[in-house]
Amino acid sequence: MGQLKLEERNGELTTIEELPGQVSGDIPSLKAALEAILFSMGDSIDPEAIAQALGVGEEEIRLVLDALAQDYEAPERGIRIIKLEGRYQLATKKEQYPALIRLVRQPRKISLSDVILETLSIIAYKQPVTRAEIEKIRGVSCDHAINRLLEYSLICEVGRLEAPGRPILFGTTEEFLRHFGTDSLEDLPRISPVKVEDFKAEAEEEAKLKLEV
Amino acid sequence: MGQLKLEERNGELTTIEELPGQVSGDIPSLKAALEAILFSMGDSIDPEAIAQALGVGEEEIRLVLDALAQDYEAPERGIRIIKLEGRYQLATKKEQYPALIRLVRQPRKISLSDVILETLSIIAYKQPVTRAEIEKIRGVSCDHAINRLLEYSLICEVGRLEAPGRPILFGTTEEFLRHFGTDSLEDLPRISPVKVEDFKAEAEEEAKLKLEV
Amino acid sequence: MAIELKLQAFEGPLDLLLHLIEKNKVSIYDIPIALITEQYMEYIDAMTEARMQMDVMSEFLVMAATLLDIKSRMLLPAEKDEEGEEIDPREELVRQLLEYKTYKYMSFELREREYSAQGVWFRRPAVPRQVLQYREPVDPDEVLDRAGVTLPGLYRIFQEVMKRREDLRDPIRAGFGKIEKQQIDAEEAMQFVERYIMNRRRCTFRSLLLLREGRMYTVVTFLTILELMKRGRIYVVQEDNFGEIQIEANDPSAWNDDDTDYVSEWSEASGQPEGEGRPDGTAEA
Repeated sequence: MGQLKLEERNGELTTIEELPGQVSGDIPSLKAALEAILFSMGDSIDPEAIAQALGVGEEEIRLVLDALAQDYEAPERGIRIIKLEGRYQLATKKEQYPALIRLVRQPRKISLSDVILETLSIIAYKQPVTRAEIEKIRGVSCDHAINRLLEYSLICEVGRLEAPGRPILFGTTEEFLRHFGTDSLEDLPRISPVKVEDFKAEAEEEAKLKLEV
Repeated sequence: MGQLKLEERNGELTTIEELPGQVSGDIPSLKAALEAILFSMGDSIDPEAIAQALGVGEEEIRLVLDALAQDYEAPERGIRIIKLEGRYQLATKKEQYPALIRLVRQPRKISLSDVILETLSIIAYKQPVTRAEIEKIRGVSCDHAINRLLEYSLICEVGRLEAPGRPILFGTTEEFLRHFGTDSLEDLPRISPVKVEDFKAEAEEEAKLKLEV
Repeated sequence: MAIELKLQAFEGPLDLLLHLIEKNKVSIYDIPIALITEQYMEYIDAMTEARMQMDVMSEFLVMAATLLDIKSRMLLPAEKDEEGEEIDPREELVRQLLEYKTYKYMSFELREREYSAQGVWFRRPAVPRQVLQYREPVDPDEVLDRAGVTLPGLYRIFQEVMKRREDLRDPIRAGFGKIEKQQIDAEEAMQFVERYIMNRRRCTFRSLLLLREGRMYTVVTFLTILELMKRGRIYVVQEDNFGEIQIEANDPSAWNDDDTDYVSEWSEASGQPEGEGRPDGTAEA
């Protein structure tokens, strides 16, 4: 087992030295290491970073992470592994919400107003997108909505458009995926041609009741 | 399992009303609930609070917590339950420390991107120079580049400008100069105290002009 | 007021329009513009009465103008595109409404997901902040070597940066220099222009502009011409596009002078002392 030497100066770590010690490469040991990593980091982790840290192939790490995810699906487990654009994170199972809320007695998450949600849906589907484009679609200014979304870390600046004024391009964040329980942007409900047809059919239906111009 | 009713007002959740519903009292379900609770709360929890929240006897909660603690002792688990004066908390196993530290102290990919090189060249040839000046020359923000250069010990703070906000003056480090050898040092402006004085005078001159307008 | 209470509920002009279209049960593809515009204007009136904030109002007013524009174009013979197809003036609005409606629909989908995702909880990192923020010290030599940085190379980069900065300067605006305050006596300039025209009976607009330099003088000359036209003292004609503008003084008998003197109106507005002497001694009867 490895031992660690931590040196601190002025409240800042100056060195973290690892004395000889190896992370064993067998599956149970890897599972244990991965569980400890996911648990303590809290945030989502890139399997590549884990692979490098542990000196194990990335493919193997992914396999073991998937096996671990399988284990968590057992009914006596209250947590599970979620994937966010290829990164992994531990989270509680949805079924445990009643137990959690009984203990805490208050909702934890922000709920978004309609205005903010409309702005967010435009950003989610049209990203990367500028403020001007969003305002053109909504027909109203959206400074407030964008500021709130930035504040909630649901969107971020993803670049600048090569155009006069170099306007900011906005895109969604990983927090966005977590907030909406989505694995990846691909997984978002599509604006399907069928749906647009529905709109049309609806419109045609309405057209029958057409009023005079 | 309990069901929840969420009420919304002005787009914000206001109340959560619990509709009749029980957290099932069988052992696997309780284990799952306890795992989710311990995981998400982070801190140590009083079993009495859990017992009340779930509507289960405290004794039973303690028994299931102990059973859960037993499960965690399996070698493929990386976390464990620790007891603190009768309260319970989840923590990583001590054996997993090397894996965690390896992840944290992982050497990062060090590279000097074009942006960083540009920033470095400006600092090298215009030192001592403020962040604002660099940004004025490059036309874009350079926080990231400056932070990297500081981290790589290629630049350092060489003083403060006697101007509103007392902005930091950056210059290249001794290491940077040494790297290029003493012969070629002439090619670079030196961080001489005279230079700093000149710069200050210039800035003060500017500040005066602004005040007069 | 029922309308007032509802106003707050609309996110913007498109939202209000969609509401009206749905309320009237009409097709988004065949909007009865006259009807919808009329109802839309009722909301605008209600907003005005409710003293809505100007920035909110302005967004709704832009759409009102668009609706009125479409409405008027619907009354005219249909325009045709290159292929001879008739252009529906409502086309652009329909496209905009459909796009907005699509995203509004998607926002409902997101709302559902938001609710279902609220059941999943995460935890804060348990690793001490110091450990998480710890960075291995980096050897600067190694960094510079790996990047292959040489001193001449760095100097070249510096020169490129400085050159790019030069390129970024707007060569036109950078050359403008300072904006000088132009001293011009508007009253004197107007009298000068009027006298010039009356003396010659006939001249071109261009010849007037050539008399004196400066943007302000051009503006004053133009305003004087407009004023003199309004009073019927001159007659202006331009034979073809971009052609010479011919100015001709009318017979004094045709002057429809009113009793206010525009020169003194101007000088009062600009706080200048009252001018002495009429331009041509023909002012008030």
